[in-house]
Amino acid sequence: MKLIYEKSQPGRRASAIPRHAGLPAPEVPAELRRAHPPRLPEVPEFELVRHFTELSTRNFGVDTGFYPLGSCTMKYNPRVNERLVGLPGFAQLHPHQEEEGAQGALELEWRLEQILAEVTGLDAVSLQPAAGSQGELTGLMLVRAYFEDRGESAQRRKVVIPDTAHGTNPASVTMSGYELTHVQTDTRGNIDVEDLRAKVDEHTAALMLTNPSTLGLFDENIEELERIFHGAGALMYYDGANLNAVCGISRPGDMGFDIVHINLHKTFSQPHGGGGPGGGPIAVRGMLEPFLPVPAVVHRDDGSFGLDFDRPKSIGKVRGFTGPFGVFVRAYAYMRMYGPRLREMSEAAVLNANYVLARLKDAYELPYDRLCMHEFVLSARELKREHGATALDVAKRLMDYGFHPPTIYFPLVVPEALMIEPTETETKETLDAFCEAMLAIAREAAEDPELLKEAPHHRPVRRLDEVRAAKTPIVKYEFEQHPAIVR
Amino acid sequence: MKLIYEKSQPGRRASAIPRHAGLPAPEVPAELRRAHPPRLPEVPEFELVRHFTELSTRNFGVDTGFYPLGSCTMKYNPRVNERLVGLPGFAQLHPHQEEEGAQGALELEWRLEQILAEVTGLDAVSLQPAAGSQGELTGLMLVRAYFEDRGESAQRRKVVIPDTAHGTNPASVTMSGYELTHVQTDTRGNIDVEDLRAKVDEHTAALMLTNPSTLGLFDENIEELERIFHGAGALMYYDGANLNAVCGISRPGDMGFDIVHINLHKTFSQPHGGGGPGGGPIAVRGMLEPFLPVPAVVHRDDGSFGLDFDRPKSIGKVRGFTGPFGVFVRAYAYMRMYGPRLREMSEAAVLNANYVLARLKDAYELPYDRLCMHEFVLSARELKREHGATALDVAKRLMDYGFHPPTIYFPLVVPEALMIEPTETETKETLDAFCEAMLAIAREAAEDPELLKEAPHHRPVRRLDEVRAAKTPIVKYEFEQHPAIVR
Amino acid sequence: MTHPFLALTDADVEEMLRTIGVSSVDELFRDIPPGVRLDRGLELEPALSEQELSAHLAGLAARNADTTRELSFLGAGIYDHYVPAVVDAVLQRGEFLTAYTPYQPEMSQGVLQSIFEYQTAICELTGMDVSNASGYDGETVTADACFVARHATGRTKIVVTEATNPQVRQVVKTYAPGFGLEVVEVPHRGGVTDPDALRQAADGAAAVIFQQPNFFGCLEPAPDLAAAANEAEALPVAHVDPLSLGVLEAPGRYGCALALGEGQAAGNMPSYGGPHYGFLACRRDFIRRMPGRIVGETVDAAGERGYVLTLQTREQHIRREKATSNITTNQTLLALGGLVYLTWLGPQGIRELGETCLSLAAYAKERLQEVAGLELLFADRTTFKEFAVRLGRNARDVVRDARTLGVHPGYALGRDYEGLDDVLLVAVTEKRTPAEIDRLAAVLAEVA
Amino acid sequence: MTHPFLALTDADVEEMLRTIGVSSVDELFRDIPPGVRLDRGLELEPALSEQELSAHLAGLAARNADTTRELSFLGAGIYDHYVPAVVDAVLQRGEFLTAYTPYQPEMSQGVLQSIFEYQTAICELTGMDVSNASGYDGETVTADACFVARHATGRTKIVVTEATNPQVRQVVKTYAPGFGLEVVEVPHRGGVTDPDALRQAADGAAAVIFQQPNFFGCLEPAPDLAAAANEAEALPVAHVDPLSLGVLEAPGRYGCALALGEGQAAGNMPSYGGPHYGFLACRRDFIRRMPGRIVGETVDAAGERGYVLTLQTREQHIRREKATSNITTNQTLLALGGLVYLTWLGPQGIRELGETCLSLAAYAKERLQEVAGLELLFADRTTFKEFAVRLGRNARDVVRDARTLGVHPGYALGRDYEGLDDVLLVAVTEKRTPAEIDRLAAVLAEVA
Ligand SMILES: Cc1ncc(COP(=O)(O)O)c(C=O)c1O
Ligand SMILES: Cc1ncc(COP(=O)(O)O)c(C=O)c1O
Repeated sequence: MKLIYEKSQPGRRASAIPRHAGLPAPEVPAELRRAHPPRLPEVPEFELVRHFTELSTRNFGVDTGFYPLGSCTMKYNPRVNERLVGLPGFAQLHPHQEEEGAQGALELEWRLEQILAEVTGLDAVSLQPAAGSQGELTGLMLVRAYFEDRGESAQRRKVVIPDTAHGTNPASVTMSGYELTHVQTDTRGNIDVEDLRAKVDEHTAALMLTNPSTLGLFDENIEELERIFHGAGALMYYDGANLNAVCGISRPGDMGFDIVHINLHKTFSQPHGGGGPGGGPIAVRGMLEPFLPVPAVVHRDDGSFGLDFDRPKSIGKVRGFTGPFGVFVRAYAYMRMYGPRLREMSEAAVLNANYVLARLKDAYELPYDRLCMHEFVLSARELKREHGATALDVAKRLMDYGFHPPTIYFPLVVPEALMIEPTETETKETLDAFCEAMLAIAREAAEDPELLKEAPHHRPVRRLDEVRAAKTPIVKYEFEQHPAIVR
Repeated sequence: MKLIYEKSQPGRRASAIPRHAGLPAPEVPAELRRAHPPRLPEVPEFELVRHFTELSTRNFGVDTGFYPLGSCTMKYNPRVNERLVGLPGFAQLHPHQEEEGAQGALELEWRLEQILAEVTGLDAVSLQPAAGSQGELTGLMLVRAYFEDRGESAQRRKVVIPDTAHGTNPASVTMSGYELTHVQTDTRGNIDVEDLRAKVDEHTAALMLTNPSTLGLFDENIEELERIFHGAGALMYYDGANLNAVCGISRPGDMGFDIVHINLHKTFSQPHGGGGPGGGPIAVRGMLEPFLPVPAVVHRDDGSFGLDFDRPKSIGKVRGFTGPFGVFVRAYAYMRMYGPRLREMSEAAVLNANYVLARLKDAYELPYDRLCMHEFVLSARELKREHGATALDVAKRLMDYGFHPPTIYFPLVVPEALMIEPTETETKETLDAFCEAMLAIAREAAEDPELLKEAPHHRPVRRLDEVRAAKTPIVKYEFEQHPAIVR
Repeated sequence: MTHPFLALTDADVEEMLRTIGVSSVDELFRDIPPGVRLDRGLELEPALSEQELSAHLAGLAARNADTTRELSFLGAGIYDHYVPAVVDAVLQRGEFLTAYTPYQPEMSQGVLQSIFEYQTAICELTGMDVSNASGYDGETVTADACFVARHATGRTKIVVTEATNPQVRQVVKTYAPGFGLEVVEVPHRGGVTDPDALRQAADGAAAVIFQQPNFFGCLEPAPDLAAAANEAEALPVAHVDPLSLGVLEAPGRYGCALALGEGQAAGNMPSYGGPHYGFLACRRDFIRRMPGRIVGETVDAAGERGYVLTLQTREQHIRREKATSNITTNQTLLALGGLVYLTWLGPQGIRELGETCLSLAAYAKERLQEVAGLELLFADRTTFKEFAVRLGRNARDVVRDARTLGVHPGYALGRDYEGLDDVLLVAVTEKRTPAEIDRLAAVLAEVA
Repeated sequence: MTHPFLALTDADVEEMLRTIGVSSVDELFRDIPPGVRLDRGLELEPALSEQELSAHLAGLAARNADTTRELSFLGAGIYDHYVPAVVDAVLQRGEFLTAYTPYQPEMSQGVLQSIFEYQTAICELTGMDVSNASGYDGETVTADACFVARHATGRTKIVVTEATNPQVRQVVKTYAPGFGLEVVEVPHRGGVTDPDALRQAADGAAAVIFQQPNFFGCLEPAPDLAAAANEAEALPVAHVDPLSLGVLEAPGRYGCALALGEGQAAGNMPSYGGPHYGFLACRRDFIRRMPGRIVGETVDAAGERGYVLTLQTREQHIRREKATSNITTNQTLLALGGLVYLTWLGPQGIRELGETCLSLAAYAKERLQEVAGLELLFADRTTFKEFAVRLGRNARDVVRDARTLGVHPGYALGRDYEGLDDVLLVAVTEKRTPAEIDRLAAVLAEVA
């Protein structure tokens, strides 16, 4: 399909801009004035609409079908949230509006914080971080500020992460100036406690852990972990990406964690938008509250809501304003539609995952044979060894059956990993159809592996060459090389 | 693809309905109480969204691509209109709201009437009719009321329509209790004036004419027609379906017409919605104003707007309230974005049509070799005679090229008719691509007619059997015959 | 031609004129006699940009007291029910929104299947065998039914109860002369129709039309009314509120020949009166007399199930003056909204919705009865979501005064019925809360 | 489990448990030690229906004074530009809205191609070679640029002008310690930055960050600032208003290494601060140091053009602790909004928009200067759409008083700058009209 730039013709336009007679002429000093207009597309409005409509049909979303992308919690995004976020009182509210003119927004933020505190079992919340990874970074900044405040910052330089950790965890450690300590996973899929004990000491600043882990397994030794870290004077950070498994069932605060980020776009249904936006609020234990980003949302004694910038120990700001407000509206709306029934949400997510697991585990290798939580990881190692069909091939072949593939090749501890997260918002019929497809593909791998290796066959494009893209990167349209399209 | 009823499972639901404790119990006498619940679908909200999203992808609209459906003016529907019509001040306004609480709506209706009066060249407008065909019927009711008022109603029983007329014209004549007089089309595509002269007399109530006609031709003798009908004391009704050709160029009122309906969904861009809604306001000469439907929208001396129900000579009401208000919002918005530049709109529509005509007339038969207005009619008669490929086959084959087919087998005076209306909202590139496809199909008809007869090949379904559907009509889902789907 | 909705560049125009073989755009209009050309520009205000237009229309919208700005108990045919967000999300899909009548079924399976599903939903609700794809509104489908009845029975009289929506009756009367019909109205007795009176009137009639719940909100003895019509061999036609059909019996179950009504309550916004959809369903006997589109199931060349417009020989584009109606453009998009809404509701939802309306309205009756000077008009009748209350003074004055307090208390029945100048018709949907009803009572206590 | 967002019937649950081989849902959680289980229900308010939720949120929204209810001249980083309806129409397409990062390109050509088009638009606007797929906002992309500069130069000092958005500076300072960076600020002189002062500060710096137009709305001598940085072999980083780039020169044309900024003005609603997108573009030299997603062109197995995420070895999921950033979820949907908006604008539109802003702001300056007691703060500077005006009294008090008259007159600069307590920063976008500016002048005449 053509690029929008290839549909452009000089002189066409979609916009009409108000012009006013009798005003001062627009003046820019010559040396600052734009010399060559940007080559933005020149198309009438209907071409614009058709172009993006057609593009959308070349994309697959949760609204299109089953999207069991592990670790991403691709659940249904309620349509009412889109309507609510578009209310002028929210969408057209300027973030510099005075507190008196933003009481509704501030109250919403405050209420959202209360709910998140209850769900995580912690004391204070900052909504500011823009996504999970920024939540992690913010959390580690809090760790640093906390230990600085206690005079232990020079001593505590290490952050422990397990080998199952998501890539953002180590990256955040680096960006926050900490050093990494890796711990292994034991044969049951828990953190290897013996390995750990040897590595945690007075130089340890914190643990970063996802629980349930990226294997979809709840760490059975969580209480022991708590004793080890807190015993060593270190803090515990909870990567909340997998909170969808445990809402109302088990709370990070109760597990012993001191800092938690919540992925609003996963557990609480901010639509993922092709890659974002997200929201990564952090919840903390009381002793860490003074260090949270400014401004803090406060509920004043007179019943009004406000912003408190006067937090001398605060780490500062990690993003503009109070955070991605539109994401808060959606998350708040979503949680209000569940209330205490959030527990049912998590139960259904876990039930769905275990059902699919039960149906697939004979056909695919299951590295850790336990009940899973909201997701699980299979391995295509045997398929590869026996028939040459990789996890990638299975993924591509699933497309032909009308499903989005699972996450693949992650977590790294599982070779040829297939990480499957059905979420709670699927019918049993859909789960069954997916299982049938997975089972059929396992058979196809044995009978006709080319079918997998050449997949997908029924998408708008065939398999794409990623190596070539990286070798000679073409990262924007090169007008000069396409003179024909400009008359 | 499954029907929504086939995705239903007892116990699922998408809605949550507010319930209130402590209120009186809901009571319905036993003999009036529903015995068996309606078998509406039982699906969760995400299944609903996926179902209709998938259904939509099996449909083709103007937003999808070129849609040259003759007589239907499938132009771009500005997205801003959808936003405006959804403003609470419009969408949530109750039609029984008092005048003082609906000043904005009434002003909009009044302004729209003013614009339509200027565009049609007539004096008074009623927005009430729900579509073109209801506009026609309303117009004929006005004719009857007018002649009743003059005491000529028993005498004038006949309405003249040309053989090119749209089917709604004769149907409206029947529904209004009139008798039909048919006139022929001459070799240039105009009304045959000699045939006509013999048929118009003191029994004639009115002429109904589309001009430009459904052949896309402007009647060159329009001034003579006016003399004949008005000379006989009859009225002239203008079917405004083709107004897109002449906005700002030639006005029905100036042509001599006394009553005009305007298809707001064609010329003024109400999205067609898969079949509707539409809007069919009628504009009339002053002498007919007293007979217009009630209520009339009035602009009072004090500057306020109101509804006048006190019109003793009115024909009454043809629809609820003042008409399809949402359609008015869109049409008004559309016309305000053009203003006097509506002329450019019509010019572009006519230019596009003539361009496509010029490119196709060697490959397809052109029954009336004139410049066309906003649309034109080709014939596939030769293709059929020589290669057995009918207009229907050409239409189906066009689908494979990604285009919506033109209107076919209408108007009836052209055998194997292909009625093509490109509208103004297309790029030259799109028109060229369509022409190439039509030319390719003409070649295919000669070289490989089966390609046409078996078309379409690339749609979600193959060619559908319409005869079978009519023979044993299945017009709703038969639950009883599908016990399997209900567990 | 650099308008956002136009695309032709100067170069395009030049090339196109050359291909056509004319030298100017003006020349394309040479067939229009000079005498009928407009020799000036259109006298319209200059073109607005989208931004300016939006500001202008926001200004107009702001001068309307909509139901988000005024607590409203207005009903009388159009109701403030909650429309869930999924409805608009579906209707705004360009593939639905910008398509037209599915003449070409292979391009239109989305619309066709959804109409088929809509027809099924309407048949389920009404207990009928056949539904068309929609009519313009609740008024015009009633006129349509008269046309069906006239041709099905050969008779020329239509009986309609006085407790039927006045606008419905007006439209029927406007259409009647053209159909060669006379219209007879049967008065109500104490808020409902007397079956015996109806039986008398029905003698020799083509159809008997009644509304359930009727315009006063009261439940008619609908089975008895249908029986009265059937006895006279007139077709019983029920004009029903679709949202009552989760708790009230389906007309098909008590002998009606046709069931129809205004679809707005089920999935459309009030929108100052439209666009909405009228639904029209009948017993199988009348399938070939139905006006409007009907979608039927069939198979494609590969034997797969698919949907097409069917029984088109009823329609104007085939039958012309012999058609069952002149309708072509209908209300498909709004009917699709209805289908999405009814799917959202489901069988449990529609029952619960009806029950919530019943309970809230019963509560409202209790509360208003407690207000000194207020009296229920038909106190001994069962109502659904609407009821009539007699005030101390002219209802239009009460409406005006209540509105200054931010409450629209209902519809002044004196607009349509003699002797009811002091009567208000109060509608209570599931969108209202007990607290809002308390506020209504307080306001009426102040102004009524 | 009859929640609208859940689907499992009792029968489903039973069958699934049987397949799994457990006897209850509770049993699925057996790996969770009892000591860390929640032994009570969540203490949250009961679930709301969609209707109740909508009423609740409409109530909250109504307690915000948004720009449809108050005539607003607030800017200071977030602007009330007109967002055309096509933007939301595209973003609400479920295929875009509900997809995630296009890891599987064959499922995601829609998102991938549109990001590629977005990257092209950003490169065209900024005159750069490479754009990423978006960062969180204008603040964090500036911190990202510091990380790039630190690793590209090996240096540990960041210079930023004081006339750069205060929030941007705060975020840079929050990130700096983790990056091992110190931050030095260069004061403005009379509303703009002195190139010589900047040159001095730039010595040994990794990057020099300035804003164009700067926070006061003034046009910096940007080419001179970039030259000053280049002389010191520090990377010049321009923080730009995307909508100024129809009239102002592209940073790539005057020697900048990176160009970035807040995308909100181009196609996003103010939304009380987000979600928006930050754009980040650089010269080709830095392509392998860029943080975040980048889409590249390639071919499929049949040789057809297609798009994929590329240069992923920069990213955390491959490189983990050695990645160029920890970012994964970004702001794709908002950037898509930006692309749709910029496509809507086109080259003519963006120039005209800039000109309209320039003219209206110039008019506003004229009008406010006429008001007794008001004085332009940097009267001899050229400004774009925003300017500072000195009032007779504390600007926050003036804001409060003006708001009671329905006008928000602008941003009180004393929030961030010492000595500017009586200064107001007034933003004028193309959404304002001369009449509205007159109203601002009248209100300030009354309260300032
Ligand atoms: C386990 C885990 N941790 C952290 C993240 C990072 O969150 P975000 O994408 O919101 O930055 C993700 C998701 O991408 C994740 O799956
Ligand atoms: C020429 C002509 N006349 C009348 C009509 C009827 O208009 P409507 O479909 O709005 O009822 C149409 C379109 O369907 C038409 O093309």
